[in-house]
Amino acid sequence: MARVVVDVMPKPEILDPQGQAVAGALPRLGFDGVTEVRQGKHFELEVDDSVDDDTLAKIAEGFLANPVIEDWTIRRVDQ
Amino acid sequence: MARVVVDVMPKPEILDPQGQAVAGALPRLGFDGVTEVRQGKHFELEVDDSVDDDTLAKIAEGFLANPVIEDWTIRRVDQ
Amino acid sequence: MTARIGVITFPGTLDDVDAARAVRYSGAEAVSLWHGDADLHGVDAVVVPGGFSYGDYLRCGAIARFAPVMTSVIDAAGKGMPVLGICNGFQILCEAGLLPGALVRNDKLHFVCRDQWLRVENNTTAWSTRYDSGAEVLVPLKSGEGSYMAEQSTLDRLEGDGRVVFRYVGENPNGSRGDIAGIASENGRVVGLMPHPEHAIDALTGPSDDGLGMFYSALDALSTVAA
Amino acid sequence: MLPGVVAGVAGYGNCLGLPNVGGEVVFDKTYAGNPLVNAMCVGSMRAEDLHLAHASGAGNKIILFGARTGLDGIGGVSVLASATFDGEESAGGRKKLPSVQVGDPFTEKVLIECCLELFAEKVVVGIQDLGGAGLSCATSELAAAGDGGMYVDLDRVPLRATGMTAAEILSSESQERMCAVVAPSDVDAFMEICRKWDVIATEIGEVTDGDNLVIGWQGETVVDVPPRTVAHQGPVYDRPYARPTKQDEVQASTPDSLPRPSTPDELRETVLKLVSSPDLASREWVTQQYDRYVRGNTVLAQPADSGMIRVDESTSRGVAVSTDCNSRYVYLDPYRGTQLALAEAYRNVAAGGAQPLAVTNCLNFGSPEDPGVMWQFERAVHGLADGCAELGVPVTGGNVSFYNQTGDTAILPTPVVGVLGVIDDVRRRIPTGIGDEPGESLLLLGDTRDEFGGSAWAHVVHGHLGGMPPEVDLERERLLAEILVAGSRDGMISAAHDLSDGGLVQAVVEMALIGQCGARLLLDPDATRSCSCSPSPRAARSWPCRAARNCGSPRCAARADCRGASAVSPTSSRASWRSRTSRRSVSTNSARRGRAPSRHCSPENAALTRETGRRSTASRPVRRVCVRIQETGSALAPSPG
Ligand SMILES: Nc1ncnc2c1ncn2[C@@H]1O[C@H](COP(=O)(O)OP(=O)(O)O)[C@@H](O)[C@H]1O
Repeated sequence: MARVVVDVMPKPEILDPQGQAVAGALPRLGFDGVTEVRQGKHFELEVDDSVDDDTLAKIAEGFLANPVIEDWTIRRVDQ
Repeated sequence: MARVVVDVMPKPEILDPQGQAVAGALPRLGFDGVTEVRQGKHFELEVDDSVDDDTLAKIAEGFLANPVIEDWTIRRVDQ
Repeated sequence: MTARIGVITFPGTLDDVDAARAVRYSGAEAVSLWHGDADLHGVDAVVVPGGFSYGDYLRCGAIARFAPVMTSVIDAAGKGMPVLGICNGFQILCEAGLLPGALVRNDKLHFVCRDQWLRVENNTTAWSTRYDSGAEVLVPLKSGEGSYMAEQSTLDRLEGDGRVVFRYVGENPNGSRGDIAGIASENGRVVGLMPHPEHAIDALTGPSDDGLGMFYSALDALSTVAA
Repeated sequence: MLPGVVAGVAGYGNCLGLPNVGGEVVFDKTYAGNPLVNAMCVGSMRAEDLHLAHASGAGNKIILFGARTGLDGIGGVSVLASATFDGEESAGGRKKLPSVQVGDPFTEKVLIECCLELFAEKVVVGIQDLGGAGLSCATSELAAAGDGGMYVDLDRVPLRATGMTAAEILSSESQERMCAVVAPSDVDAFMEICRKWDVIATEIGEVTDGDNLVIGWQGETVVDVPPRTVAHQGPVYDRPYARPTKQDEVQASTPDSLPRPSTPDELRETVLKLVSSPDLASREWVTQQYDRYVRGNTVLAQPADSGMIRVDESTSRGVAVSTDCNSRYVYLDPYRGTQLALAEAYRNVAAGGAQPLAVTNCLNFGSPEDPGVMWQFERAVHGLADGCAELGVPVTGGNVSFYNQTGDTAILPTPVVGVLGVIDDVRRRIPTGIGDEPGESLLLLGDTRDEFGGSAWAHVVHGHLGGMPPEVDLERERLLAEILVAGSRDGMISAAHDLSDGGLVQAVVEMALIGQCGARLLLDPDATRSCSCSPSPRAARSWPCRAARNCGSPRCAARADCRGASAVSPTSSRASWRSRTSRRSVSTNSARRGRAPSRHCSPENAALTRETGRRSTASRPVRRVCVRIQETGSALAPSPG
């Protein structure tokens, strides 16, 4: 068993209304100095050892992310 | 300037219907061996050097996450 | 004196006109409150209406709860002012800490719009005295993140203290813990619920006029205080 | 695909706060690679508040407001509906960008509120939204409609991406943007309102006394044209069109020889198969995801023939809308099929009690470069134009979408027609469900003919598509609408439902399911009363709208009306309120008209007339539709008019 983390983020050129809303709210809450915020998704998967990196990439590219508008990264983490 | 990543995840005891939907769909798409999926949020912040870890923790705890239902982690990443 | 009930508008609020209409139907005066204005303009009670404040980005209600008007609402609620949070308003009240717990994504992940039966579990709050205990009322439910969640200890406390005000009858529409549709603050002055009483004030435009009872209840609560 | 589309409509529409009151869902294999999503949006305003899209008055400022301009959607209009998506075309040397924009309904909502306030404060001279082809289109249209020239400085446009070229800034289709023309003295007030709503607003140019639209960028003039050449003098295509040779073959393949159900069991099976088919099954899975209540003026919504909205609370005036198209009919005969779409939408609006007044449409077709498709298009447009002329309703807008095809296979021609009607008093609306009172009679209006070309029955049961669609008689359609509107005004009709896909049996099944009561049909041509229904006991629990249950009187119509009329008067109802809630509910969804029927209609001219007080012949609740058949096929025939 391994824990795999997949982060999915809107591509830089794609509008990110959620991140913008957060960035816009921070100064109103009294937090200055945050110049940009982008918001994406964070998945934590528990996978059998049978699942190789190639399969994980397929899962990320074909399912967890929408490659038209999103980029993704995968990393295995120690538990 | 630094890039800060904040990950926000539903607490383990809180139902995560989105993660469950992903986990349920994977076998149907022909991906076996993923035993559990949890879905949370991933934020990438560009922050001035003036923003210290304490402030970041406040932003995460008081705003980006709802501590009633969510846990969060922060890390600074190299750009 | 006619009671004056404030209805807050945040950017993205949708059901403020409906809430104001419900206030008028009950015979009170509806006063518009703007999110950026901390002044409550002397209202006797406040409705935090439904919609998608700030697009519901980040989390429902997470951004709205920091609006200047909410600081005043929190303050006034502390002094016993009746506050009703409907749908997004309920989410905002939870985010603001006026009510415990949180509302999360519906278990089936879809937005649900339907006429929903509710059972009145507590008819002693500022917003529910006009109902008989155990009465069943029909009110529209329309939300994507309406599933009530809280730690077990919080749930136990709510149940034990009778602070569950409304409960879903029949099939649970969103996975809410304990079929909870609405809860009250400890003193029963602040009530939040996911279904929309302001859409059930007239048989012409809603499934019933059952929702009016909440607004009449508040008027009763206000006149009792005054007397 | 379907869940994604529904989530998209729900996600944007619900957040905007527009009640979703109707629509239709249609499946066909030709849509699989090319799904169509058509939306009709209706607003209301005072005529004197109309603001036009024109830029006049030299010195007036051009203000761009709303979202920042990004690289999304460049070439969207032209790229999106194209047959090929594989092109490696690049935008300014970059790799090809997605042509679909990420919508931000929140920004749109705030922008709409901001615009309404700008109008109310009378600080705009002209205004135009930014749609296809973005700023280039908006500026040239504004300038073309004005009386002078216009200067625009692209360097001032707030951008979301770095390194955008002038062409990209001009053609970006980033959503949630508007362009306004503002008198210099109003600019401060304009900006103040935008600040209130947190809307970015930037002065990007001004109206000039020249003749040309001049656009500058980085010290250069990148555009200098007479705006009318851009806005109005685009190329005019004269595409060849020709009736496809196989059209004769399609029309010759009639459904006449398809085996029809001949025993009660076969009929039962056929009916069940039809009502559970994707085209006719309940749409609740879709409509449950849409907010139909927001703003509190929804009088009729799904599942009803038309959606109805109260637009004036003081007078109870309202509007009703319906959108329809049976593309199988259009495929068999584009001219007649389009008129059938018009007739259905028109009838749906009238069935709610509203007078049809205006038409809009979205013409979805395959590639116009295919002469056969072009022929379908030409026939459809003529069919709609002639039909509207005959019915006396103007077409006030619409949309055309070409290149909807997968490879060489075009979609079924799909001219979706939307009809808007007005009703003077929404409290007199006609709902769709039956069973308000015991013993209601169902009357069928219009002729039922042996017409199965393009029918749901041929499609669902036999997978057949051929022959001719039903005949259309718009004069009869108009007459029917008159009867329905008059019947609503006079309070004669307690429910009505139009017959379309699936014919009579589908219509009655839907009326029964909505009303949660059963019906018994007698298909005897000599019988004067052909159908009756009775309320089911279930109604009390799960469908709260049995008016009769709420007032305690079997004849609750008068009371229902007074509730609808003045809502609840605070003084009188406060006292009685508690006693009413102590019962299960006080619901009266179907509370509506008050006047008892003053006269009965003959079966020929009434849709479905309540015969008040007469007991049902069915002494116990009927839970399923009983169909006693004389003419076997006709229960399934669609019967327009
Ligand atoms: N995509 C949709 N959006 C909103 N309402 C819909 C949609 N599809 C169907 N409806 C509603 O569901 C009901 C039933 O739809 P349908 O079976 O297509 O009706 P019809 O009898 O007009 O063919 C109608 O009230 C219609 O307005």
